[in-house]
Amino acid sequence: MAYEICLDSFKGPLDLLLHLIRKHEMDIYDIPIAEITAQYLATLEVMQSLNLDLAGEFLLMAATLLQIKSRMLLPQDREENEEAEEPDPRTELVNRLLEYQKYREVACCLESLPLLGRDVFVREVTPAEEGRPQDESPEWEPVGLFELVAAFHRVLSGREEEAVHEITREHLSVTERIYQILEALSDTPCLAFSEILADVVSRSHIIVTFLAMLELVRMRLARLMQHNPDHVIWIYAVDGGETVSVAEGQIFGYS
Amino acid sequence: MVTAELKCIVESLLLVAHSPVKADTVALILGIEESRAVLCLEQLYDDYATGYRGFVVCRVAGGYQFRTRPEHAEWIRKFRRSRPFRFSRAALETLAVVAYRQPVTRAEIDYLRGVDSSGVVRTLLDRHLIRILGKKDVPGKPVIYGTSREFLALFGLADLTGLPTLKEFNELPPEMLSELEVGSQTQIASDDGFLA
Amino acid sequence: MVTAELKCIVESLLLVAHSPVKADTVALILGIEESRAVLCLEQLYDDYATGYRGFVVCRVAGGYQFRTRPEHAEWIRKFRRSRPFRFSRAALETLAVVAYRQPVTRAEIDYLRGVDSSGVVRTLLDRHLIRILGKKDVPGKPVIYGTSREFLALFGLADLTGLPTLKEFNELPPEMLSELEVGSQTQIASDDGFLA
Repeated sequence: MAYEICLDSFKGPLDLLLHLIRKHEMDIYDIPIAEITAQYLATLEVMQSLNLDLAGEFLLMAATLLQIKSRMLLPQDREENEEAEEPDPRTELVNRLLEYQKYREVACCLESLPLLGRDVFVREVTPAEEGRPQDESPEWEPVGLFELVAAFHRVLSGREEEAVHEITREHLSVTERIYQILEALSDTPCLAFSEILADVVSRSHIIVTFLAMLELVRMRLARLMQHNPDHVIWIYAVDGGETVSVAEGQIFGYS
Repeated sequence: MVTAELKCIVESLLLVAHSPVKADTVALILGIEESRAVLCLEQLYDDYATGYRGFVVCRVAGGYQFRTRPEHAEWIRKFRRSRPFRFSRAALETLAVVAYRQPVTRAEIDYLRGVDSSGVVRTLLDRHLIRILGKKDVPGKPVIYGTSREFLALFGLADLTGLPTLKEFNELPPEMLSELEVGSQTQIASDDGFLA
Repeated sequence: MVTAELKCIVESLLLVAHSPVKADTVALILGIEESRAVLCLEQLYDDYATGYRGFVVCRVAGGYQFRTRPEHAEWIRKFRRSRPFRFSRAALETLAVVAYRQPVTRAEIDYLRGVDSSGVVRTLLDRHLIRILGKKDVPGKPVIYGTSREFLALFGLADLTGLPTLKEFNELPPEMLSELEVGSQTQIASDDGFLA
């Protein structure tokens, strides 16, 4: 099957479906759902084979199509059918397509209007010409809520940047952390991973702790045990661990 | 004040204005009735429309503004050394949905377009083409969007009633959007904020 | 090109020009003889001088420019003064801090903004956008501020719950420039014609 169409030009699954309906001259009010699903999935496959980044919406639509298809295959319960007519499973999709088509067409109409700055131009008043408004000017120029929340966001993000300079970051080395863990293990045979991390708040602290544990295991000063996947990770002291001293230089690669 | 002189002054205001000139502003400045200001502006509109001139008076965003003719666009772009810009389809579609469906939530835009629109919405907000109108009084209090004055100015529309007519294929049944609570289109015309 | 059309284009250039339009520029843009450009500009000069119009073509600084008539100066000054007050960045930021952090003291505003805000707070108070809510029950009894009814009216809010939250703001990803094709994007943002 030849795909002469530009695949990445589809603005979404609705756009693609409309294209397929038009291309295969289907009746939008009576979409052959098996056929459109096959066409749609085939297009997705081509898009995937071309390594086009498929947005989640395309896959969601594929699932929707398959669901509609399976619902249409289900035999209708005769008794229930007499009570209330089962709605056509395609109805919502068809309505969405019709609605989307409306906006897609009117978007083209909008673009064909004489646009300011593209087709028509106005006189631009320079700030000097404009002069300063007098203080007694009764009105404020309209300003939007988006501008207000953006201004607040700007103020707050400005503070965060400064905060970095104000807080003196605790510098914790992997070596120090190893000693801390060993000390904690001197009173008890084992500790839960979560216990070791209990008082740790910063990201860098967590990383240092993690590296310290890996070092301990590498140096055979501790063992990590887990009884089941997803269960608590325990760190056990290796017997005689307290007699081992760790020199700064022994720990390579970390500071 | 004689009308010729009045018209002359209003014409000078149109030249120096940095945005569309509203009839009520003219009335206030010149100390005349608003109806008289409208008459002046409309006469100028007619004068420029009938004479073969380099620019015309446009009714735009609730006011009146001198604008050049579309057929001269290329010369002016050359003079200003500006390149024509193009809207992406995503931006135009989103603008269309917001314009015709306002007040509208992000969820409704996403549903109607079938794709996530957060990036486009942000861009349109940054460009002041759409604005946050407030929040919808439904659970979750989602933010609602509408078009701005800049939207009208960009597309050269006097107000939202000037939008191109939506071709009616088939109206989306209300129950389908009930969970999204889409506002009816009639609200567009009645929203004072958009009209002059 | 016929002369009427030429004159028409030159007239449009006079409207959009930032500075006096020189004959040699016109000749270059339109690809015509400079003498023909001069003829066009001089004809426009005559047209505007003889008709009773709101503005005239002036020969200034080696070029031609639209200028209003001296006798209308007073009206134009009045018109310009009536221009709505535009929010400065400082004013908008301060207003945002008060809106989102109310009740808030001056010290808290200063802390958040990182600069002294006394002048801006004064202006916002004078313009009734913020108001004094009372005094905080801490040593020194500092005045606490909040937003006013006028604030709600300006932003079209029924009440403060309508303010978009920072979370909602952050949910909108930073602008994706690809949405509007790059071209004269700066024009969209800077074009005065969009400000209403």
